[in-house]
Amino acid sequence: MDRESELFQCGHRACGGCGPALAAKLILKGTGPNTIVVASTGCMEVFSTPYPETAWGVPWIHSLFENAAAVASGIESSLKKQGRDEHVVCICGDGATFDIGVLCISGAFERGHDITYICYDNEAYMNTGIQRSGATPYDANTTTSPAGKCSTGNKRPKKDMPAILAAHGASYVATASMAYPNDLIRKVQRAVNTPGPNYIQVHAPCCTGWGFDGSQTMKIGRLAVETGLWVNFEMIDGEVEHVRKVANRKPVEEYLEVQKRFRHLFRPKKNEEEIAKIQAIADHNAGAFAVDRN
Amino acid sequence: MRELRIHGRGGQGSVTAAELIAVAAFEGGIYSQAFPSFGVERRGAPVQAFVRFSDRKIRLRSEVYEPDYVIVQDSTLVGDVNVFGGMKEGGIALINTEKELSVEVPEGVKVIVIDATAIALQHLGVPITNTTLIGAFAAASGEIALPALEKALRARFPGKLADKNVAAAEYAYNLIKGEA
Amino acid sequence: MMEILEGSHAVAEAVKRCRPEVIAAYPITPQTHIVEALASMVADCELDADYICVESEFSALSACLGASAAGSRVYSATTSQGLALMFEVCFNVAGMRQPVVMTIANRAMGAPLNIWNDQQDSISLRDAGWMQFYAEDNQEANDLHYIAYKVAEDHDVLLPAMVCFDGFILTHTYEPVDIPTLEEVDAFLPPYKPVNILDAKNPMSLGMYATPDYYMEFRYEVEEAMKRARKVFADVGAEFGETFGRDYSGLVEGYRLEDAEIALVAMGSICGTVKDAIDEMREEGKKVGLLKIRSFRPFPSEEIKAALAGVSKVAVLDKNISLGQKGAVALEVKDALYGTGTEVLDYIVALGGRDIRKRDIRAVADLAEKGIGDQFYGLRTEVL
Amino acid sequence: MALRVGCAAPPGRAHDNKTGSWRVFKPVFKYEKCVKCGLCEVVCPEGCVYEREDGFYVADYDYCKGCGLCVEECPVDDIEMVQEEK
Repeated sequence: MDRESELFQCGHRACGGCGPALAAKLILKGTGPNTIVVASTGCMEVFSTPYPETAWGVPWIHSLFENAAAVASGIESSLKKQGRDEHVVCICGDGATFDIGVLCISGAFERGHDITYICYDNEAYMNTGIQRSGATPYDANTTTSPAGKCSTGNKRPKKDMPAILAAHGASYVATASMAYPNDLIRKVQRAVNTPGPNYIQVHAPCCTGWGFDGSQTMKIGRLAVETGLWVNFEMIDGEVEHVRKVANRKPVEEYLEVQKRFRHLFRPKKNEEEIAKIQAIADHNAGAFAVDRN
Repeated sequence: MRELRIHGRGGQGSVTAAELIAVAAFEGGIYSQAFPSFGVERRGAPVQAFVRFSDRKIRLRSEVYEPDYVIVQDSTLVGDVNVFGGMKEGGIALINTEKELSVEVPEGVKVIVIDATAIALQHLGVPITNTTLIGAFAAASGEIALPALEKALRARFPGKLADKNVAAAEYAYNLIKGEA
Repeated sequence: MMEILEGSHAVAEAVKRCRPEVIAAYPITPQTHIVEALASMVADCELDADYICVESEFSALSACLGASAAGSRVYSATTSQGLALMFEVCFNVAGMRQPVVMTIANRAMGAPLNIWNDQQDSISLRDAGWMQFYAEDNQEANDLHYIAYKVAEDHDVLLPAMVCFDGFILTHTYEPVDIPTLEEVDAFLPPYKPVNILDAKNPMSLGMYATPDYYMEFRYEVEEAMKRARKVFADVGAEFGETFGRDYSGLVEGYRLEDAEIALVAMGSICGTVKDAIDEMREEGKKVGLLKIRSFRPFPSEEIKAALAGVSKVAVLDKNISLGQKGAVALEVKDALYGTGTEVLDYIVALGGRDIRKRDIRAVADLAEKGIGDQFYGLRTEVL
Repeated sequence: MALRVGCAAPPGRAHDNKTGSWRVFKPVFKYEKCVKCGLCEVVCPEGCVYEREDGFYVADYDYCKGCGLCVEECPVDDIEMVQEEK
């Protein structure tokens, strides 16, 4: 095997069974080698680029936590002036995307740079030890939204970043999951070949942060979709299209009970009330995106 | 080195006047420097701008405290602001007013009054007096020549607007020359 | 050709002649006239650059970093709070060895909010790994841009540079400036030849993280590049002098220092007023001179020591203060003169746009003569 | 080796880091029921499962961290986790 030609190479320091590592590998299958990757500070940046052991077979740049979209703006501008045609693709975590980097993302999307911004969404700050982000789901236990005697974990639902970026006029916005590899690869291909700023949010379960065995990463990712807590869809010019349909949507319990971050909803005794609230989120998603296959 | 202080109100073009005077002086072959009293003043507030003239490179960067010349764009400032403050003996104060000045003028300062508003209205159709006053200043001070001033005005304003401003400046220039 | 124009526009003309491919900037007083002028030049096809209207200074410098990493010569300008917002990126640009050139229209830092001039903004970023050059007048502000690009892009240096000139006092002042032609600048400043760029044909990872096994060595290399920059600046400044007749080979410059007993030390536009004050004092028989610091980073300690070898008292005019200590320039001059026995007195002056006149300079020289220093000069004690 | 200016590096050196040493269990590819679907390659977060010349797949044990994703996802149960013997 000619591993030198691989775009995301062995030897990186992700946990065994890492969802984001798998997502990175699949994303690069979609972008191909004619790509410049812009990374934010985060777990993926740290596990893939300790000097001099980079895992990236494509040109890759990291500057700061919150400025990937601005750095990408400059790169795209420079390539344009030089007459070069590489795809400029940001690959950033949810903390960088939902929280600290929103200013730069909003600016880059408003200016209409020809970039693809991909968020690998593992629903918390994993690099610093599992703190809550704007992408953390309702009731998830993190180190800064801990479940306790008077808390059931994170108090707010996930921020709707796809809608925010669609509202910027992005012509292609999609959600995907590393548990559906071909769908993810296809969406990345479509995004990099769609002019202007485009956004993909990739569900990337984190076995360490969410508390499950690394062999279950794909299953957890599928369960999120099968329960309706994560919806795979595309938005073309702001209109939702191509929703991944689910036949016989599973109760959210099946997704929650296999992750330590939701264990407080089941022990010492089952919290029916809170589980019902999460079921309501899934039901709302199913209604809003017409997820159910009849 | 000679120094000029311009008193005006925000929106009256005092800074532009200073710049035009400096450009015209430079056109005439001497060193000049123009700068505003840097502020956050809005339209109507009293403002100042400064010009220096010298035969050698100007290094001094402080504001002008002891001017050889003063231009007052709006006579309502006289009284509100000490427009004659620090003026040198033999200095010239050029004041835009339609009526007689009723303030005390420091000894040794020559005051020239001109109804620049009327001249501006006549030539430009608007009461923007800065280019008229520059014409008058050119005549009163001898720091800038009329052709250099015309060149500066034409570099600043487009076509017809330049013509009007040149006409206003020339009229004022000749008016002061005739009176002198 | 000698022409008279606003300082900001003189700088914009210089930047145009340096042919940046990408400009990213955000408006802030008193810098704005520079980037407005550049935007007009791009709009009129006088300058073939991509002008990115970013949403913040933070993004301005981030975009410059990206464009520089992709192989373009880049430009930005800012001041004060805008520079502070860039703080994090400044360290990043330097550590990634991108030769970004940025104009700083020096302005005070809030609070209290103040749009006027002092040099607290750039001084506060002295540790970031950027070279910092300070201009006395708009001629120097113009010339330092050509020199800054050439020094920054030298492969012995590869560090970003700030060209600092005093907000309002220079940015908004019309005065004559001799601006070289585009052809002359082309001959002096060759196109940017980057190393380690983002290129799909030759992939490279930039901005990796360094563990404790490597981090110190990378910092050491930045420091070594700074040291080499001293000579590169002197060489480039001398070459500029041979080409254009204005010599910038000195990281410092003396004025009537030869037999001076008291030396004033200053940076930026205040130097002009100091020179006029010195001429007056000289006529009265006072042996006073000026040492102007042109390059604050790299700091020319050896040159300062040599230039001030004969004086008995040094009075530093600091348009900044390292709160809890003294003025930054005085501290560093003291370090340069350590062991020589020369007395260094510090005067915090002209903060937040407080005007400084010849008589103030003379008063400072008098205080220095009496050995009274290390104080704010010109405080309005009646409001305290 | 001299440091690269600005902490930059070309690809390839990640291979210096043999992550196979992290492993406690290892996947053994049995080739009894294998249909050569390649899913084991697709789902490997390490990118260390590859196709042999005969079309069957195998893990590069220099890098395989033993996460077991390939075992879980194999549609024909033809990969087995066994305790590592070191």
